Amino acid sequence: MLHNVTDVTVATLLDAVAARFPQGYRLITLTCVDCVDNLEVLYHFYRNYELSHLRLCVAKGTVVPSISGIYSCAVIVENELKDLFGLTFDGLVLDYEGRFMLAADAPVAPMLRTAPAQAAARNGELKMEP
Amino acid sequence: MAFSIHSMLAKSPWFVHYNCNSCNGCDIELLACLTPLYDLERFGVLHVGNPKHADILIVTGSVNHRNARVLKNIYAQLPAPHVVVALGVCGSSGGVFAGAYNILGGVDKVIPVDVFVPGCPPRPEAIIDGLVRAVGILRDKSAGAATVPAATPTLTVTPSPAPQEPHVA
Amino acid sequence: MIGRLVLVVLVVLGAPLLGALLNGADRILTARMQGRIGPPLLQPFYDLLKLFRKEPLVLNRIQIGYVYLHLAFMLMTIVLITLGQDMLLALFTHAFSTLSLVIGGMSVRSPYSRIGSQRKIMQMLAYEPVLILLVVGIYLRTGSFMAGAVAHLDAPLITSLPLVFLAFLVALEIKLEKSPFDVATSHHAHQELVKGITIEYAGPYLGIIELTHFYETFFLLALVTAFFVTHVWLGVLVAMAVYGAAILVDNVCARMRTTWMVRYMWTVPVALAVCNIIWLYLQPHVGR
Amino acid sequence: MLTPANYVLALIGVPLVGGVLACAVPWRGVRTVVVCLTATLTALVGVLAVIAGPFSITCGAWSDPTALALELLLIGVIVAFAWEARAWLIVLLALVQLGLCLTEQFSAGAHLLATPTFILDTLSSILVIIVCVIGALIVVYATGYMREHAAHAPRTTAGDRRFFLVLVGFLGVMNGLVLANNLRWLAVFWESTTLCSFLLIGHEGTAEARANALRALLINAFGGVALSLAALLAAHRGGITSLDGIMSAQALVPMALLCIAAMTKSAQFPFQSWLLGAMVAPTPVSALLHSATMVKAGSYLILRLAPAFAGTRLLDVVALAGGFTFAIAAALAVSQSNAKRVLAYSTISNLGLIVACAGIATPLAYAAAIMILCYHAASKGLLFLCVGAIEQKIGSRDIEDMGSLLYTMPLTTVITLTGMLTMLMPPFGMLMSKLMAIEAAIEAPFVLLLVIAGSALTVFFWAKWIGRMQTVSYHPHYPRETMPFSMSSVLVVLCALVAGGGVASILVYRTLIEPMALHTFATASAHTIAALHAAGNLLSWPVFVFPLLAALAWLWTIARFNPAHVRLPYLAGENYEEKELSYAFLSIKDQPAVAWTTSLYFKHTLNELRITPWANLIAWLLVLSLLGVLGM
Amino acid sequence: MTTAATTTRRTLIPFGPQHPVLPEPLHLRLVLEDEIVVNALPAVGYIHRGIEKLAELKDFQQNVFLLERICGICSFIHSLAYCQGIEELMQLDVPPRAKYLRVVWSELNRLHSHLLWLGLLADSFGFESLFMQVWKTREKVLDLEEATAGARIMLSTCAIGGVRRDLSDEQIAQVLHGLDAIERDFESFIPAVITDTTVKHRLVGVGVITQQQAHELGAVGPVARASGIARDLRVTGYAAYGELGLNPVIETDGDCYARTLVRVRELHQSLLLIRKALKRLPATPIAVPVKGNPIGEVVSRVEQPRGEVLYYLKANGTKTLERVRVRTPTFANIPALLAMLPGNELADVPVITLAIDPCVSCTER
Amino acid sequence: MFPFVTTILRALRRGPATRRYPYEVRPPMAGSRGHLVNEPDTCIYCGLCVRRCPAGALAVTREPKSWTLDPYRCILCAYCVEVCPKKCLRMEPSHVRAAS
Ligand code: NFV
Ligand code: SF4
Ligand code: SF4
Ligand code: SF4
Repeated sequence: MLHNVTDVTVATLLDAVAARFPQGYRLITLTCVDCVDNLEVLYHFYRNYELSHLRLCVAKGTVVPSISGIYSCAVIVENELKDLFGLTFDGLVLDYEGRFMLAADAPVAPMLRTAPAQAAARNGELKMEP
Repeated sequence: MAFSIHSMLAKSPWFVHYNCNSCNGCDIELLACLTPLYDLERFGVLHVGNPKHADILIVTGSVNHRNARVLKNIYAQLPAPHVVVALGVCGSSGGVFAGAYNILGGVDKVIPVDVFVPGCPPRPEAIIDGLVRAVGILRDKSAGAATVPAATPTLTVTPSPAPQEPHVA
Repeated sequence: MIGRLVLVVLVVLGAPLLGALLNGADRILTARMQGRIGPPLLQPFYDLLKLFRKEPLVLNRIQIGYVYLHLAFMLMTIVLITLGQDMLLALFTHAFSTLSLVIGGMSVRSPYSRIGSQRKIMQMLAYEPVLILLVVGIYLRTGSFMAGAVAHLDAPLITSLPLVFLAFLVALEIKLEKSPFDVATSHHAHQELVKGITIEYAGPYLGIIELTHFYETFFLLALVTAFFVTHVWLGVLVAMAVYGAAILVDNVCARMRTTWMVRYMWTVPVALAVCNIIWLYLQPHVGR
Repeated sequence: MLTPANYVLALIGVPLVGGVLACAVPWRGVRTVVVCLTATLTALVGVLAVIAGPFSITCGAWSDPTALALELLLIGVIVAFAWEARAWLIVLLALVQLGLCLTEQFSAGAHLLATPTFILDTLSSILVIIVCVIGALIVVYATGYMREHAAHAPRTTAGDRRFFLVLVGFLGVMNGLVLANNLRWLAVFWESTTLCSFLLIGHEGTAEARANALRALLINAFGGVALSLAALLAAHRGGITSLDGIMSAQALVPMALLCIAAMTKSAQFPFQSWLLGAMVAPTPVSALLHSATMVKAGSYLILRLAPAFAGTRLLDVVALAGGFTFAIAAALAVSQSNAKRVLAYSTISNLGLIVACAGIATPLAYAAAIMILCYHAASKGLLFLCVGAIEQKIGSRDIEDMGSLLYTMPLTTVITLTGMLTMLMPPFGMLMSKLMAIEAAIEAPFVLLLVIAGSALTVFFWAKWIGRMQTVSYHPHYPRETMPFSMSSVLVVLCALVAGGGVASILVYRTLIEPMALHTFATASAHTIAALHAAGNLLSWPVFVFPLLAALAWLWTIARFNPAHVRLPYLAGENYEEKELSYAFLSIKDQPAVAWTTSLYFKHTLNELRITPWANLIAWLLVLSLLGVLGM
Repeated sequence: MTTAATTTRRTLIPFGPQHPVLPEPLHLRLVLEDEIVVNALPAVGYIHRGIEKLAELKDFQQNVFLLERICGICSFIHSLAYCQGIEELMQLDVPPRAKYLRVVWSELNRLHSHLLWLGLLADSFGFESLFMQVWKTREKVLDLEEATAGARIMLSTCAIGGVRRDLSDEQIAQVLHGLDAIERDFESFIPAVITDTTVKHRLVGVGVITQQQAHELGAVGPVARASGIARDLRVTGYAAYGELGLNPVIETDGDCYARTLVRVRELHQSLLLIRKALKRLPATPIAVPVKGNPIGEVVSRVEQPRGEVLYYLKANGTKTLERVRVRTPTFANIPALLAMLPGNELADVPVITLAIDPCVSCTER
Repeated sequence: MFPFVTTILRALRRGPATRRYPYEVRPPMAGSRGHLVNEPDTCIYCGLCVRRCPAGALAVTREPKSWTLDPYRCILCAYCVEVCPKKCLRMEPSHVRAAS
């Protein structure tokens, strides 16, 4: 189970992250989970054999501040989330403009639950052929 | 076929490898074929870096939206006569990934394929078998023979006495 | 006159055969050193014939001319040497043969081709002094720039040019595109430049480049033999040994960087050759 | 039929008069006609004179005072220019020179040795031909070039009329320089070329142009002082007043000074900087003065004198200095991407090789030097003209901008390529002469090493440039190139000359240079003579069937070329096909980016600014050791 | 004298996606100046399949087979990470023998992955015969894998609740015997890697990142360890590592040579671990039955050959999971790679790239 | 300086390590997953394997009774073998040959 989870908001996110940087936390990654009504972004940190997480819950379409200014390595995962979840980050150090993981003709924000395949799977009629 | 110029193609098949959506399983088995234990160079096979020097294009993995265009580009740069080999079930049909949002399907969705090699990943022996087939097709193509696109036969089993189809070795 | 003509024809026809066999042997030996079986001995022939069967893909028309020149100047070099003509001229035609390939590789904007070409010039920059010093050394020994004069020596060149010989061996490693100097193009595909300078040549044009390489292999080993001219068979043996050693070095070295190559060549082998030449100058019977 | 004296007069006078005429007419069209006519006439006179030669003429008593007066006048003009520019150092040098001239005039007393005032022998014939034929061609080219140039020239420019006065007049002056045997006349023409160069470099009148012109003037004034000092000392030593006097008297000290003067004019290290600065001048000037003719004056002088001093320590140093210049200038040329600077360094480098060969002073070296002198003048002149044409078209002289030119200016590009190939491809003259230079340098081991290093580096920068020039994309469409007829015709003629003459190099050697060297070095040792003869055997014509066959095969291939075989380049699979962006690949964000490969320049290792001071230091040491003869 | 106008134009070339030194498609947009890298930007997505989404479509048992195909090199450890996560959610108690077997296979996996990498590295600097030698030895590892796991590429071996295969005593003996042979083989190439002049020339001082940089850029695995960060998840003691005990291998120079040394020393470490694990193999069942469906969220992390892999799993009590998130070590090392490249020569680009042991199919999933 | 020389020379001495496939076929290892076979007479065509197959490589029809495998889709995971109630599926060690 997940321990050490702190809830943050769009307003407090940057402060919380900025506080961790000098404490020697390493950013492992960001995880985005589609909770149907909103998106949940988890920031996984690590220090001295101890995980800690920030949980940011936002409505779909919210602009999330980018932490790439603090943890520069966040830039690639933020770009990925932008592609896969259609999440918009404000202040990305290097912005691939939604063309990081996905090509122009690939489905848009395919990881969102609204994707038809997901609905099909829920209803138990999973088809293997595209 | 004694000594003919067409058999030279069979004796010196150079291949270029492109990894489409492979999980690396197929790629490393292909690379393993070049190493001492399997040594493809015995058959004159060389691994070349660019399609312009190649006779055989070996594709591992299935095709996605982004690498489809790369695959087409590489294919367009192959000098004739050439043969395309799709390695692994990913290249044949998408394998376990079929149905994922970024998978268009097997290699034949984008370019014509001459040989499909099944397996996940195919063993080096299977790859060698595949190349032997490819070489034969190369010779035929050089001689101007018409070739048909490769098929991926299925195996059906019914209660005896119906016999098994002989596609599986 | 007729005799010379026959000789020329023999060399022009025979050199690529020998060169190809040498290349085949190289590939087998390399394979064995790596614990593999390797291709058949005739593999280079198969490769060559195959290449001539392939579609001649190019990027433009200009580059075609330069492969022809590449071969032509190589042939010219070999004929010049066969006829016992001026060695310096042969050296320059030889250099121009390489240069043709370079210019051909540069005539396309294709990045790997261009970078490969530039590295090839760097290679020339690296080995050319050694080759010129070699000719100078021979001159100091024979008193003539004519290759034919070597044949009339009473003692083999190696006795007076041992260090130049060593320097030449290093240059040979570059010319044969072997590690640690295979920076411009490589017989192994896994290079950062893919195939470098030859990348935009396909089919028959690549075949001509290969063919020229066969000539070149022959030519270089013939030069090695020339060091032992009074004992030709010894020379041939040494040439084979040198070739084997080159392959061995190829197999025990990583590829080095271009800049290192130039720095190295302009120091160690050039110094060796210069020492030898100075020594020759100090000999009473040579120089001025 | 014309007498020798008339020939000399015509050689000097025709261009001068033509120049004045060109200056006098206010209409551009008429001026063009005048200039072209003068050029034709000059070329004609030059050829006729050479056919009529060899000869020498001795002028009457009027000669010396006239020369002195002219020299004083020239010094006055120089002082005036320098004064105006507040270049006190130049004023000082000019005054020193003035002093030297007057001292010579009033101290040496009667000039006893009667020697010819002007000589047209084989060596000067060659230079006369270069000046009159190549010079004339360049002048004709200039008419077209300057029309275009005037449109873009800055407002400070001195105007066409002065330009053509100086440019056309220069031909006469240069003829005078190569014909003069009398030291005073030599000095007159020498100073005149300095002045011409100064005026032409400063043509555009920009701050940079003026500064560079002054630098040229300064360095050449220094050379002028050396020349005058040489004349003074020669006069003191038994009343020598002429070049052949110096030669027959083996006067080492004047010789050393003349060598220094020659090094300034030929822009040898450490005097090279003015020639690089001179590249601000309009390109025909660079072609004429700064590569084909004027800068050759220095090496010509050494070449003329050297045979008499063969084997002296002095010449050993000269050879070393030349070899050093050859190598270091070639190295610096590698680091340049500005086409004119590459050409400038290459010119310096080749002049260095001539000087080195002159210094080695064996028959073969002498022959090699003359070969280089001829072939370099032609090829380099052509290349400058090409660069000029290219620059006018694309507005850049950067080599890296010259890719894909085959698209826009096929004719010029082909000619440029031919010009560059003649610089380094067998069987063209440059390569053959470089080869002879190496064979000759065997006699001087240190020079040999420098020559070897220099040759390797030379190949580097030419190949780089050739490669860039002929880079073409794979959708060729060749438009017709528009260029003034005067320019294109000159390019074609000169190109034909260069290529034809280049291929015939061994013929030229056999019929012209070898006898000449033999004649000059009548007393040379047997083995050096043998080397000379051996070089004539360099080419066995039949072996050239191979390149010829290659060329034919190429034509054949192109004739039956199938456009379907043209494919996209290898761009790691990410080609982005669009006609205008032929080398584009899809990169990050799926956006096209154009693949671009800049050539290697080693801006860090071969940094011009870092290397030049050290090179200058070494070169100064060599120059100082030249002066060591003073102590002898 | 006018000063030479410096050309500001630079070389811009594509490196990949189809490139023979990169067995996998990765595109680098390289800006060079005289063959020195000024700037490098990556483009990925050539191998992105959408496995995270697909894992939400298949059931949690099938996912084992899907997720181990994220990568054919580190396949076993992928399934291990996933299985451990599900086991935590379902509170399954994995039998000790399974835990030990997991260590054995993990380390075999690491062995073959490191050898594979070493060969590719040798290839990247043109040392073909070294590549051949290393891969020849690697075949012995693959034989062991096939003999124990049923395929040369270890798939279908780990299961939720345990492992799918057991080792008989003969197999154990065979593995131990095989390990000896492998260790003997190391003698034939490891000295070359460590002491050869030309190899050192190509590796020492190339692609340096400091400890501080490595930490800030979030580097993991041998890349972090070569910069002096003791970051090895095996010391957290998952599977049977807690009982076997190990110290992370550390080097401090932070260059390609240090990364090589780390992996080379880990080869020996893996041998040691396998031997220890096989000796102590407890006699228990190899799996527990799985009943019901997982529920809850969990983060599961294990040490891959290339470093820490993180699985975030969210289950809702049905057969299908709500979210499967995989953060692979190469993904974490890419920022470090981009920091290493500038300032090095073009010839070093493949070497540096391979020195982080990139696995693009892991990165992109 | 060049420690690899010994390795190279040893390789030369020992001769090639190559397995000369296809001329000499190494017997596949026992327990290796080469390809899937079904005992048609034991199979009850229940379709359990089809539902569990992660790659969707199987199809079963009850009327007429048939079991179809797409070898170009099967990832050889043997999960079907594990779940089959009749144990009529098994993995054979030899590999499937290429089709063209
Ligand atoms: N080790 C590893 Fe993986 C994982 N997870 C990763 O980058 O190899 Ni394909
Ligand atoms: S077929 Fe299997 S091994 Fe090959 S790429 Fe696909 S998943 Fe990987
Ligand atoms: S699960 Fe077994 S019995 Fe049922 S259909 Fe499949 S193979 Fe036949
Ligand atoms: S082995 Fe796996 S993939 Fe193949 S049929 Fe059985 S369950 Fe499906």
